[in-house]
Amino acid sequence: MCAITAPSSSSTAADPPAGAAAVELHGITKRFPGVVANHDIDITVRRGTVHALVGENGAGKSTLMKILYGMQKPDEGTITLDGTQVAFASPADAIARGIGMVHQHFMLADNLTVLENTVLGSEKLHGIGDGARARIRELSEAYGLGIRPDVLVEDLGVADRQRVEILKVLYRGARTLILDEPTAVLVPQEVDALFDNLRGLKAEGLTVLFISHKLGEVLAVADDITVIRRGTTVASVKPADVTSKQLAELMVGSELPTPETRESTVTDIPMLRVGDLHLTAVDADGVPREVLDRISFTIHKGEVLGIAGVEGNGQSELVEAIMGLRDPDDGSIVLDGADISHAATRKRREGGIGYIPEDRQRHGLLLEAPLWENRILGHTTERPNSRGLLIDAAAARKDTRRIVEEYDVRTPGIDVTAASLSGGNQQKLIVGREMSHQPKLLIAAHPTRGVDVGAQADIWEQIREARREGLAVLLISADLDELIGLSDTLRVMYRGRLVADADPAAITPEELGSAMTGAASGHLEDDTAAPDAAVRKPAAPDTSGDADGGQGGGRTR
Amino acid sequence: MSTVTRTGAVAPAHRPPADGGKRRLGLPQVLLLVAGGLLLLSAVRALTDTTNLTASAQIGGALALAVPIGLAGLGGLWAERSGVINIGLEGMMILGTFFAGWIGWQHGPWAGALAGVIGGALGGLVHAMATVTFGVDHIVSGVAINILALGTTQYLAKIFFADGDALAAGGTDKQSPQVDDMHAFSVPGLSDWLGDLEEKHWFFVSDTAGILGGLTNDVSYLILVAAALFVLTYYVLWRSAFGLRLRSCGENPVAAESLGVNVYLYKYAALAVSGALAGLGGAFLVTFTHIYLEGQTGGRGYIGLASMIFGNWRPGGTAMAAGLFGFTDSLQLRGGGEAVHALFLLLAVLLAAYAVWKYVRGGTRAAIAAGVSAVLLGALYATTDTVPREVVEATPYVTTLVVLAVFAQRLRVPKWIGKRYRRGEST
Amino acid sequence: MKRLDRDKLITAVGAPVLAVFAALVLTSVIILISGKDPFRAYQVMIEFGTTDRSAIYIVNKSTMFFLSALAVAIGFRMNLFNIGVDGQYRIAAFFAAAVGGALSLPGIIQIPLIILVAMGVGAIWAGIAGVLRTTRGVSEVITTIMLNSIAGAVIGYYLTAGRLGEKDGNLTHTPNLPSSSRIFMIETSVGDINGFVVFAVLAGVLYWFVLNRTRFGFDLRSVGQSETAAAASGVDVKRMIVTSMVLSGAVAGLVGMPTLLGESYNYGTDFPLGVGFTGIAIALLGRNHPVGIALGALLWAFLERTGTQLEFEGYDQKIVEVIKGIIVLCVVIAYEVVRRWALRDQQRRVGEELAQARKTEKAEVGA
Amino acid sequence: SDSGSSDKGVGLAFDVGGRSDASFNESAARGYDKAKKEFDLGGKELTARDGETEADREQRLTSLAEAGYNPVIGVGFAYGKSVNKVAKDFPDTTFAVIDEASQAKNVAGITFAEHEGSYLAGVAAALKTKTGKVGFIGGVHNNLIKKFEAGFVQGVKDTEPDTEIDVKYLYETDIKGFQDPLRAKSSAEGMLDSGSDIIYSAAGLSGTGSIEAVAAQEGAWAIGVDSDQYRDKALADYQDSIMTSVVKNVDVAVYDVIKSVQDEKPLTGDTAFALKDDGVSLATSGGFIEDVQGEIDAAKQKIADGEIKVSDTP
Ligand SMILES: Nc1ncnc2c1ncn2[C@@H]1O[C@H](COP(=O)(O)OP(=O)(O)OP(=O)(O)O)[C@@H](O)[C@H]1O
Ligand SMILES: Nc1ncnc2c1ncn2[C@@H]1O[C@H](COP(=O)(O)OP(=O)(O)OP(=O)(O)O)[C@@H](O)[C@H]1O
Ligand SMILES: [Mg+2]
Ligand SMILES: [Mg+2]
Repeated sequence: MCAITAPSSSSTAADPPAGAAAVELHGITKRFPGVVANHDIDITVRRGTVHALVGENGAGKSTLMKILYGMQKPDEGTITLDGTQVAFASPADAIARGIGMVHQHFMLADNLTVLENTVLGSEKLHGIGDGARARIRELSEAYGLGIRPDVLVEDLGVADRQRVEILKVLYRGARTLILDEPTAVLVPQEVDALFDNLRGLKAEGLTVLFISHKLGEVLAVADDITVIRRGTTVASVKPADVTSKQLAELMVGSELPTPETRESTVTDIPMLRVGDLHLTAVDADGVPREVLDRISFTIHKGEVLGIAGVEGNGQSELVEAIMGLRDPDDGSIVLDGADISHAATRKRREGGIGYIPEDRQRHGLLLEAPLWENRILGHTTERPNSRGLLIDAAAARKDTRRIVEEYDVRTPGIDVTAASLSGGNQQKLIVGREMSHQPKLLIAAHPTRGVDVGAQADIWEQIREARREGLAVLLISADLDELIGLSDTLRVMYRGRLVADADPAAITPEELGSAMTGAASGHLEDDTAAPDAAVRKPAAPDTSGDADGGQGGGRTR
Repeated sequence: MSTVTRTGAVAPAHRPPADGGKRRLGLPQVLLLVAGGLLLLSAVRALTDTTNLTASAQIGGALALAVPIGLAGLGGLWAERSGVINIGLEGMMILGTFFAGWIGWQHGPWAGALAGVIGGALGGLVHAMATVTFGVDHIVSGVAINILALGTTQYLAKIFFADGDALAAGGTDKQSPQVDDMHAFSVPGLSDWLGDLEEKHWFFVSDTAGILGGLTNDVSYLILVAAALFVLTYYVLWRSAFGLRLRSCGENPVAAESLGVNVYLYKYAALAVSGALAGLGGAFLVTFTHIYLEGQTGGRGYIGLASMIFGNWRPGGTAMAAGLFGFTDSLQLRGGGEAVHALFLLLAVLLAAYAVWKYVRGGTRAAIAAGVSAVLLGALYATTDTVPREVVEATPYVTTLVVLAVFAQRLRVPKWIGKRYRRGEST
Repeated sequence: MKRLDRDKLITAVGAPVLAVFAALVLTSVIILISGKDPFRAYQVMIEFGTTDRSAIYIVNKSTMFFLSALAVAIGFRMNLFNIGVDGQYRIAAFFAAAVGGALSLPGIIQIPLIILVAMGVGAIWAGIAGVLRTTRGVSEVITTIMLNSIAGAVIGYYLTAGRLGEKDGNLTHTPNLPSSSRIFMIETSVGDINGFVVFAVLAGVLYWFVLNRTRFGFDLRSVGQSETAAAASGVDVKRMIVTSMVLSGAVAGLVGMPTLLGESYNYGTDFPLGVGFTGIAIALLGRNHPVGIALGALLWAFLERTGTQLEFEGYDQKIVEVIKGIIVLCVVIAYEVVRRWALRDQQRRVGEELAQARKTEKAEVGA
Repeated sequence: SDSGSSDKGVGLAFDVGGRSDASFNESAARGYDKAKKEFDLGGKELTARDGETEADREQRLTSLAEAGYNPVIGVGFAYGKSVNKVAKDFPDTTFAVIDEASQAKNVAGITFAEHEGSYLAGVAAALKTKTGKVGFIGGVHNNLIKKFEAGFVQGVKDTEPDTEIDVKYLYETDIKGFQDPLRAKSSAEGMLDSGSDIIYSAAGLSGTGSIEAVAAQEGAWAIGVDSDQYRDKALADYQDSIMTSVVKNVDVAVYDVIKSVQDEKPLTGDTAFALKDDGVSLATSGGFIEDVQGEIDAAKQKIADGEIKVSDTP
């Protein structure tokens, strides 16, 4: 996909003095309230290389990169670029020095167009009108990004947004690129395309700093790897010298876990039956669209059903329909024999549904409330949180301490706000909370997204253990390894429909990824001997040239 | 924090091919709409025999009543586009009236208007200091500014207006001495010709002439300035780099910051302009009635805020909403019960049209709601002759409620509005 | 735990102290500019404001302010900006007075009936805004502004001789309540305290208890903090919005009761106006906490009481209006400043602790 | 300190408008100033705030009485209830309330026959109109302003039954109707455009707006209210358009109350200042109504004789 070609206007910046490293960070320390995010960091990045940073959640990677990008000021330490020491007052200074950053979270204004998002802050370069539009088209073509400048960002899917982020950096003529977890939401084909892009950039002499939790990727693309643990650099290695297992051990000091399901625990007692579920939504223009189209499946006790799909194909809506956050137009949802198709969310939760939402900050937590109140959230009516109509604060606090202990939530106490925890620790708290009520059915949307390997292993283990005891799980994940490793059954969702199913024991992430683009349907077999018309295309669809067809499918075009 | 919050758009594949994002109306459509509206208005005028509906003086009066509201609304727009809620518009407007009266009676209306602008801007800067620098909740700060502005001006009025020269010139602790007239403006030639046409009471033609006449005859210069400011706002906010940056602060300041935009600076600028516009609204009240009077703003800052929301955070919409307020207000002040009664028919027809349009597009529930409202209004029109005085007074407010209840869901709020933003604090 | 308590204490005590100090400085400057002695002014205020009779005035007056701020605060806790308490309490008091004036039942029935009518009417008036917000997505800020004006028109319509009002000299008011429906007075040697203060205290306790100790209160606060998270947790957000608007309106309905049942015994054209807007300022001062609101209400009443005396002593009573504005602004800024200062302090201490721990760990890693 | 002596002087409690409201407060202040000078008295003035309750007004009156001021005068009908209440606690002090009747022993309830004054304005308007159409603008639709309306309408109709009268109020209940000149101006312009050429505004400070609108149209006349607005400095620019004003001689009343206390024959009970007592009058400044003065005087006489009964409700 998107094979890289040299950009038409390359190497504009003057060549740096030979020998000097592109970036040198020395003795960087940064404190936040209640946490030291960075402490005595030393990193040297050679020009024209891809340099990876790895580390647990909350290790301080993003903070460090924001310091380099001028968004945070270090409390101590120096930054040296091409041999000259610099001090950035704001990102504007960093941008002027040729640094560009793609953030872990999208930094896009939804209600502005791609063009507006791109030129923002650098209007001097090509104005905000046709000049800019032309330049964006040029860049888009040169890098095969397939970007339409006048679309609202709101209307874009995740991969397109990711490309807009990269475009923003290129538009500013950056020579040093910081990519903070750029692959977290991409399907394998998209990741490959991105890596091709990176290699191309590197060939032009650009320097790339790259953060990822997916160690396989890191080993595949990086020239150097720096490991950060608890805010400080603990090792610098070459990819050739380490395996991902060793790398993980450096990060956490424990063994590399894998999300493999051992013995099957699937029973034949149905726990959740979804039949002919149909949902239409009215979009901003008042036009109704089908977001769920005749969805049917059954999850049995002890079964993990994984749903694969490119984001935006209806998975979120499916979850919301099962949780009662959206009212289906048609079809039935039966939980453990009880019809809950139109029941209130609270009824469903009391009936035994546990929910790990995909956006934990928006749907899973009260960021400004203390941890113990977050422990009550979603289970207000259940013990130990309440007795009768009253909240039982003492019991809830006690149980919060237990969760913090059992699920290894790293926090100074249960009275700090949820916002002060790192993302991984927030996630552990949510998992602990949901598992504390012995759910019959767990809906887990991206349960380990952005979570470090150590915590990942814990979460997987929790799910597996509960499954052994008869828990049914609906798993939605963009991490195909996780999906294949945890699921007993796999279904592929595409444009609001379940288009294919697969046996996790017999499918590779690549095959699954290609099915997610709508390229295959029916039952997916690892073997070429497909039983019927369910044709599986050999690889990703045509990837060259035509930006339209090759963008991981399923996207807005 | 390390949460990945990349939620994609919902099933983007199903979206119709969007070009330039949202559907925008082109010039021909706008002209068509305007013509349709005029036709309707003329029809109602002819049917109900309420000449007032389209009389040029009625339009002129509406304009004068709309301008202060519109300017406050435009001020609200600047603030809210930069992400700051400005409930303090009323207070800034009060500052505008006070400064305009204070300078105006001594140095003439133009100096007074300028002073009003400065006074309002000062209020805006206080709001900026509280919300941007100190991170105080926007509504809290706005309410505080309203209280502070009222108290301070009342206090200062005694010192500035009830003493010395001012006292001798007719000032009191409640009002300033007279401010000189700012003269008005008429398009030469045009107004006479339009006036003649209007006299003829020809269907549509005279109505159009009346409306145009109201817009071109004997118009205060400040009204022209206000109109220019609406256009200017559109160009600055939507067509310049400055505006892009300012709007980005209201949509996603973290993104703006990550691209080197000095978010604090733009918010300060936006609030200074916001206050300045509200202050000009206040100054308009003073120049138009030639006097500063305590309590003169009479809640117009709040109505301005409402018209901005009503106008969907856009200058054109805000102008239309303020115009609607001015029109209904003028109608009831000048025409009284009978004129408002005629308005019922207009509203009923509009709602019926909306119901049909909605029904055709498949929005059955909205169609029924609008349809029922239309029938009720129509029945009300048919069964009564006039509207009780108390109801007349409530007309602008009820109209706003009805219109908002029908259209509110299509409004588009700046995303980051009202949220606290601290440099380097958000991830 | 200990540290958190300390921080809480600093914000609870430090901020008001800082705010009052800053407000005093600013006010002094303003009084000085007008050529008067600020310290004498404060002396007058304190001396006069602390007399027995002032105390009674302040308690009576703050009852109304307290209830109004409580009504506003319910909305604030939900992230709803009920700017319409003003209209709600007026229309509620009006219809309650009309009903009360038309009946003459024993007080034990009639007083609760009047109060219930007031709460009901307030609830309906606020409920309109809630329903429009949930079903049509109209911002409650606008609807409540509009409803304030509409309430004025509705009252104007009915409060005329021949409809629900009767003419009395230059006033028009509803028929007087029968003497059975006058609220009890707490008699003291220097004057009567309006018995409704008991209800106000009860309302405050109930507010605190419901919000902090009940499941319903938890749900309500969770919607205030994050609508999306609350919805996912099983709260019916729309219903909660309507419910809390209704509750807010019901409390707003109480605002006019001390006046109606204990002072005017009718709703006339001289019924106090604008108390709803004062409530907004006081809710902000009290940071939505009942104790804070009570203190804010007392402070406000104190200022009103002493303003007249200041005028008596030759000061401009408008200075009190300036003080009010300055206090609100100073309080909100001071809370923010102190909160941040406490945060930095905590950051410094935790930072030191963690750095210590880090050093030992790093030594181990290096080994 | 309940002293009946008047060493301290006069206590004057204004309504919200305050001393210089160009209306009845100002008029009261004139009488007060005059009496103070004449009898060489001290005095204390206090002013009401917006949004007051009974308790505030009681406090104000109590403060004055307690400090020994005598008489204590509440200006404006808002003081009606509170004066009666506070007067009970100070039986040796004389109280007065302007614009409200009172039967209490030590209270003078002073009312004015605004409707009678307005009747004369109606007579003048009916005689002077060229278009046969006149207007009335009230600030707030309350009982007091309705008195003005009633008298004016009756005066017009009794004089020229065919004259059309356009009656408008700026607000129904909201007292901001007395301080919104923009709306008064709009309303007046509407009346002028629909053919009225004389507009009588009883709208407090909003009246500025309507007078201004009238001044902008040649041949149109404004009728002022409360004080002789022809002499109002703030309205100096529009002097030539102010045909006359219905003057309410609050100053006379206030002066009379103070004098009565000085004479130790304090006024009490209902004290009506009618047309025949010169409690209300029609101003003649500018001389614009000289030509119809005869008819006006005749009407005045008829009212005095009881031949004409002016209604005080529309
Ligand atoms: N603005 C901030 N205020 C307070 N604490 C912060 C802030 N930003 C980050 N932190 C804290 O600093 C620590 C490091 O966070 P950072 O985001 O750098 O981690 P990370 O290595 O990027 O983790 P992840 O892999 O989860 O993205 C965490 O404990 C985090 O909670
Ligand atoms: N008397 C007061 N004056 C001003 N602010 C106060 C007062 N008492 C408490 N507060 C503030 O109100 C906020 C809430 O107080 P606190 O945490 O003690 O109450 P709570 O029991 O947790 O109730 P809530 O959850 O409603 O806040 C705190 O920020 C506190 O500083
Ligand atoms: Mg990170
Ligand atoms: Mg609390």
